[in-house]
Amino acid sequence: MADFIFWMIWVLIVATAGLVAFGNNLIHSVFALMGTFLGVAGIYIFLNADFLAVTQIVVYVGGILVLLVFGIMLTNKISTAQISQSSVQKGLGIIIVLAILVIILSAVLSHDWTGSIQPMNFTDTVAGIGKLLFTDYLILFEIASVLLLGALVGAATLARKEL
Amino acid sequence: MDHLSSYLVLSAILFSLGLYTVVTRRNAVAILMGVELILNAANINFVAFSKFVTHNLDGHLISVFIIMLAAAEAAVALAIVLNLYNDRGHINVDEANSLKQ
Amino acid sequence: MIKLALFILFLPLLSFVLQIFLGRRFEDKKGEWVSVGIQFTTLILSLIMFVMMMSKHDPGFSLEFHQSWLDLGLFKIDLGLYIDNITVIMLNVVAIISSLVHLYSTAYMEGDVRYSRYFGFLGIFTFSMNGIVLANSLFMIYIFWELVGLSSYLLIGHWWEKDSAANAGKKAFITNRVGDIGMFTGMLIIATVLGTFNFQQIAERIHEGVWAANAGMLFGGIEPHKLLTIAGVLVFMGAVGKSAQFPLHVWLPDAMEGPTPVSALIHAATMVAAGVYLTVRIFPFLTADAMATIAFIGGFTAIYAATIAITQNDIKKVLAYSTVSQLGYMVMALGTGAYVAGFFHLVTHAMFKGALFLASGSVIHAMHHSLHKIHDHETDAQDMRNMGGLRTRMPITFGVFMITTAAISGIPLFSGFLSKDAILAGSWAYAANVHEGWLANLHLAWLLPVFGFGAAAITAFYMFRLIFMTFYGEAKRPEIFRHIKESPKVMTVPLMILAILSMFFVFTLPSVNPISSHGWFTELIQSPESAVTTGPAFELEHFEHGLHAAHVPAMATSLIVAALGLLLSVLIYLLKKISAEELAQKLGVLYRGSFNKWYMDEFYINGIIRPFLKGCGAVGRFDLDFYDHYLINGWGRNAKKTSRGVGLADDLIVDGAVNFSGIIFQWLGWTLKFIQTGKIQNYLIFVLIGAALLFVANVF
Amino acid sequence: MENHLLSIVTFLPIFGALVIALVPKEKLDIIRWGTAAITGLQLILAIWILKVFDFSSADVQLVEHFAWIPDFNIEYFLGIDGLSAPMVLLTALLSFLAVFSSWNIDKAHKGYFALFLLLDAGMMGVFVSLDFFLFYIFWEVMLLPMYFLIGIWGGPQREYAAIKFFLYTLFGSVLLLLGMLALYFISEPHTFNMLILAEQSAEFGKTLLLGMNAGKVIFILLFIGFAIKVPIFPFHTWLPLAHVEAPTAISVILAGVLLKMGTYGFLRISFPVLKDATLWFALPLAILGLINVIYGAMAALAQRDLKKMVAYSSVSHMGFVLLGMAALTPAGMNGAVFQMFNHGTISAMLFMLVGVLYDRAHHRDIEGFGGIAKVVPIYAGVTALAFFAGLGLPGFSGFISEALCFIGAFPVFTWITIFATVGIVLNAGYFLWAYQRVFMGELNSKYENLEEINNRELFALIPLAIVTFFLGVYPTPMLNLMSATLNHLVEAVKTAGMVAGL
Repeated sequence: MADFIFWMIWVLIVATAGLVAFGNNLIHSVFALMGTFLGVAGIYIFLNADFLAVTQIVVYVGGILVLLVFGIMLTNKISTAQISQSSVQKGLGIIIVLAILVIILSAVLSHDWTGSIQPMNFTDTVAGIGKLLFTDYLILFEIASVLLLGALVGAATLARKEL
Repeated sequence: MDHLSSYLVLSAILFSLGLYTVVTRRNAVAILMGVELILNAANINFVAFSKFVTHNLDGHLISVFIIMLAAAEAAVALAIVLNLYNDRGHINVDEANSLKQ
Repeated sequence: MIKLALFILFLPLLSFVLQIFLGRRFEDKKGEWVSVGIQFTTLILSLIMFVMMMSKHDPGFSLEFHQSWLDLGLFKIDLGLYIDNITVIMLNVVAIISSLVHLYSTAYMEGDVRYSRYFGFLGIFTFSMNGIVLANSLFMIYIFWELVGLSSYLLIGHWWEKDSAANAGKKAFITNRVGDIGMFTGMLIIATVLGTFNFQQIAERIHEGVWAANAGMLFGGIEPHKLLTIAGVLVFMGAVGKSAQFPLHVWLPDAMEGPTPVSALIHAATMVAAGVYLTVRIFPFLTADAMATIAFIGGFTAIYAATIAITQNDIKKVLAYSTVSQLGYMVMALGTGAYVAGFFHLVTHAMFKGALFLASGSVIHAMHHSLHKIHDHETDAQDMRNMGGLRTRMPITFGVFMITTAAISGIPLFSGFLSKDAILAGSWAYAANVHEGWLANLHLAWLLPVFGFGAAAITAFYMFRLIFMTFYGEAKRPEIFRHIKESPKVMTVPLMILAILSMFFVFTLPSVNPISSHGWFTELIQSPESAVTTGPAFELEHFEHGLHAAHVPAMATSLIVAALGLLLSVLIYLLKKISAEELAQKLGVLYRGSFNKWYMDEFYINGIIRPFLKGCGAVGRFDLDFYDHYLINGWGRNAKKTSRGVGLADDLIVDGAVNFSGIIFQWLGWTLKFIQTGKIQNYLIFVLIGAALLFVANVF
Repeated sequence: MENHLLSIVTFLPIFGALVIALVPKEKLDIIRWGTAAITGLQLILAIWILKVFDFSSADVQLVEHFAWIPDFNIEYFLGIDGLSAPMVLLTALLSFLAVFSSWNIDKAHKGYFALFLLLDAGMMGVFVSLDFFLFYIFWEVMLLPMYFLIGIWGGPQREYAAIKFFLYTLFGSVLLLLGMLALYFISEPHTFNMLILAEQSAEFGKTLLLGMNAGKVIFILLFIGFAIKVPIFPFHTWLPLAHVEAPTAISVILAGVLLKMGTYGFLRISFPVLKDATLWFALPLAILGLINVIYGAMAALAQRDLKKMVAYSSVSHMGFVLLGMAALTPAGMNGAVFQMFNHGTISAMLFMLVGVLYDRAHHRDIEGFGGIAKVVPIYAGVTALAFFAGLGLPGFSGFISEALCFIGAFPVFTWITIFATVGIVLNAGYFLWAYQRVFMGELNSKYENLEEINNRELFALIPLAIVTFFLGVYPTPMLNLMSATLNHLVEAVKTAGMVAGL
């Protein structure tokens, strides 16, 4: 059962991501992206990353996706129900991306991962993450907070009408 | 689901699709979506390696930071997009070629 | 006694400090009387010392006081005071003349532009002169030696607005420094060989044979006796400079540019006698050869300066050359071994020459006032050709002049007779009895009495010439004469005191025999024993023996020559039996030579100073215009030329290569510019292509 | 605090330069008084250093010793002994007083005072460092500010003078660097520590370098490097020009401190480290000293520019230093270092005085004045004092040091010393002649309204006059300060000579 769900999610992610990449309608793409995000959250659960799964949903789906929707809404006329999107250099792009995909996959598959590696089942990651966050990663954490503040101020500044 | 490679393959595909989106889309918001895909692919890798290889929570933490980074990036990028739109009336990246001088 | 001496030494310095820093503020409030008061205090202290000395009445009395001054561990210099009878007498001489000059100056210098400064300088002079007198070592003497040089410079140049005064000060200082080089070198020799500067220790160590043992370390193993001669003569060089001996005498006549009281104090009575005093101090370790040299220089100076004095018309110049001549006497006396006579003459000369200068100052002062009244600023107040017949208008000055002229001319009843006679007897005895020293070896010793008696005759002649031209005859410029009047009391009282001190009995008490110098002075001052053990020393016994024999003939001769000089002077200048002009014409070359000081100044200026300055100019130009310009900057220019060559090569070859590669890249750029679209996605594609290619390249 | 006195005294001016650089350029008073305060503080510290300094010891004191670049055995090694202590005091004193001579700098004040402080730090560093590498760094640190100070704030020919100074000294520095590296590579283990190098002194005499005796080769290299700074004939021609073109305060520093670095270098490095070569080179050094004395004095007599005359007088006076130290006797050595100090104070006074006159008359031609003592009596008096101090009158410190140099040199170099005494007369000659032409005679009507010296200028001069006079009357404090070290140095060099059989 778990396997089945896993593979279902797997397929969901690939499919929705494909829609994001190849779809003609921007609105559809955004909703497909929501699917991808949720799928990834599911994958996280399979990886025992409960905290991350929740964060994924809250931040990506609740935050970033909303932002993207706003971006689309603010830059296109609402009346145009179908916001089409065209692409450029499709041919060259697909060749290069496929090439890179092949390279990565060959790297991944050429290595025998099963042999020595045993999965580790985390039970509760929240406490661990919290502890690490305030010990080993404290400086990173602080820097991140400054970065966020900077981004906040920067975004606000940039978004004003007159620069 | 107990194989690392299944996650890695998923991540690779997700990454490629994101890359393709970034390279080919004309709409800036769409490109942004591609970037998100790439970031998600990376996250999956981190968490997977955390579970299968390193056996500790470092990968999770990096993922947390990446998510945070993505949020910040999205906010700033959208601000830029809005500006671009205000300036030009569209957000088509292939027409923004002021780099060519 | 040491404490007294310290007070005597430092009180005048206090006067200097007060006058320099506060003097200006008190110039109108009788500030100068502070200095005068200080000076009289030192006089009183000096007199107390004198009384103490007289009450002890011990010829061998001496007292020394040390103070470590400079200590480098392995090398030290002590400063200190040395007091014996000579010191006490010198202190009194300095104090008497200095205090009288201070008093005299209050009137003479009244209304001067730098009145307070003047008294300050007198203070520092007295301080440094006392320092010389009290010094216990060559090094300390040298220090104060330079300081009197400084004060002399300052006072000669007191009226520096006049170029001649400024020149004279500079000349005095530099000429003295030339002598000081010799003195300093002599000191270095002594200090190197004996390791001390202290007079007593020098004599002791030479006596103990340290000199003979150590002298070989210098000049590649020089003979010790020869080195001692050299050292003695070199130290004496300092005296040559300061006491204006030939050939460094040229500064003294010029120094008359200073105010007349200064001439009296410094350039007649005290400072110029410092050279003689130095010779007195180094007397015990002079070798026979060194003494012969000293005697010869002194004798020659005595007659040489006397011949110049004959023809001078400036009243102070006459006195200046007379001073040089008398100093020559003293030096000759010391050289011939007449130690007591030399020092005796120093003291008597200080009194009568001080009086002479002050009296001439009185005359000049009167002349100035008179010229001022008739608004004549052209006439030279010091030129005797403008005077004449002054005796009726200035009786006190005239009286003093007569007494002191008699003293300097060697006329009995006056102090000069006694001391001069002793010197002449000494030179006679030297010539007759001494067989060591190069003068005796070359059979030239008789030159000394000849110089001495010749100078005595000439001295009598020119001194009376001065008197007759100034005080007798009719007034040559009646309009000036009309306003001449006697100087005020503050000027005449010092004159009278000094005139009294020029009487014979002052120095012979309790004996009052006018033709014998026997008295307190000769009892207290006695010739020291020679410390020289390295070779022939001065033969004191022979000399003392001969002195008795020479006494009477020398006295007779000296009286005769003085009378001759006086007579000639009377004939020419008083009775006008012989015309001075005709005589001058007849003597022609001799007259012109004497009048122009035997061209010594011209010789120095044209023969030494000008060529040397030219040499300096050449050095200066060589340094900047040749050496620096061609050699040093030549490096720079050559470097520039080389770099220009290198630059050319660079343009053609290196730059050519660079340009070629530039062309290639231009072409490439032109070709590749098409891929620069400005679209970020295109660039991204290129990046990805690159990344993919790198992968591929890495795998294969 | 006491352990780091030397670092503080060295780096205080650098800190000051940074502060000055941050002050807005309109705040002229803050810049000036700030510089004065910093240099004043430095002077107080220098005096404090003397207070904690043990006079009786010949060892280096107040040592600060850390590894700095351990891979090359380079150390941060500071310390002072009886040789450097007087120089530290001199540097602090002159830097402080020179600030007051800089008051009428008329452009770019901020840059001037910042560079001035940097220069100060460089000088101080040279005198306190005991690691040759560190010494070299400070030596070079000094060079650059000097170049700009002359080149920007100098007289009409300033650029030429500055570039000449720079190239000359840089040439010297290169040789110095070579010598330093040679010492480094010969020493075992490789070190720049001067004390260790001195202990290995005998090795340098035995080793061969380029087929010659290493000690002698290195001595010559260092000699030229230092000789340029002194300056020793024939490396002296930068000096008159640089002095004449530099602004007053810089001339003061140049003559007062920079010239001392050459002779200091000899005594700090060449003498103790290359003892055999020192004995070998003593005679040439004395001869060069004699040439300096006579040549400098003759050139000074020929000058019409007052400042040039004073500059050449420095050449002459430094000759006495060379003579004294070449003799390697206690009296000569102490005299030489004492003369270094005294020349510092006296020439500083002379340059300040020339500067005062130049500020008012805008020229320095000796013939162009005349009789000005009448309108500026105080100035004339102070100048007379300085001139007499310069010509070595007893009662001023210069006399004692010159006399000591002569006394020390006489037993060793008799004839050279005798010829050098002629310098005494020549010194008197040019000073008095110049004084007469400027101050005496009829008043030149052009200068009837010449302004008297002001209080600020007097403030800079009077301390120097007092020091000169005090040490002239009572030299013991200064001589005590240095005699232990210098006697030890003389002893060490002599002993080495005896061991080597020289």
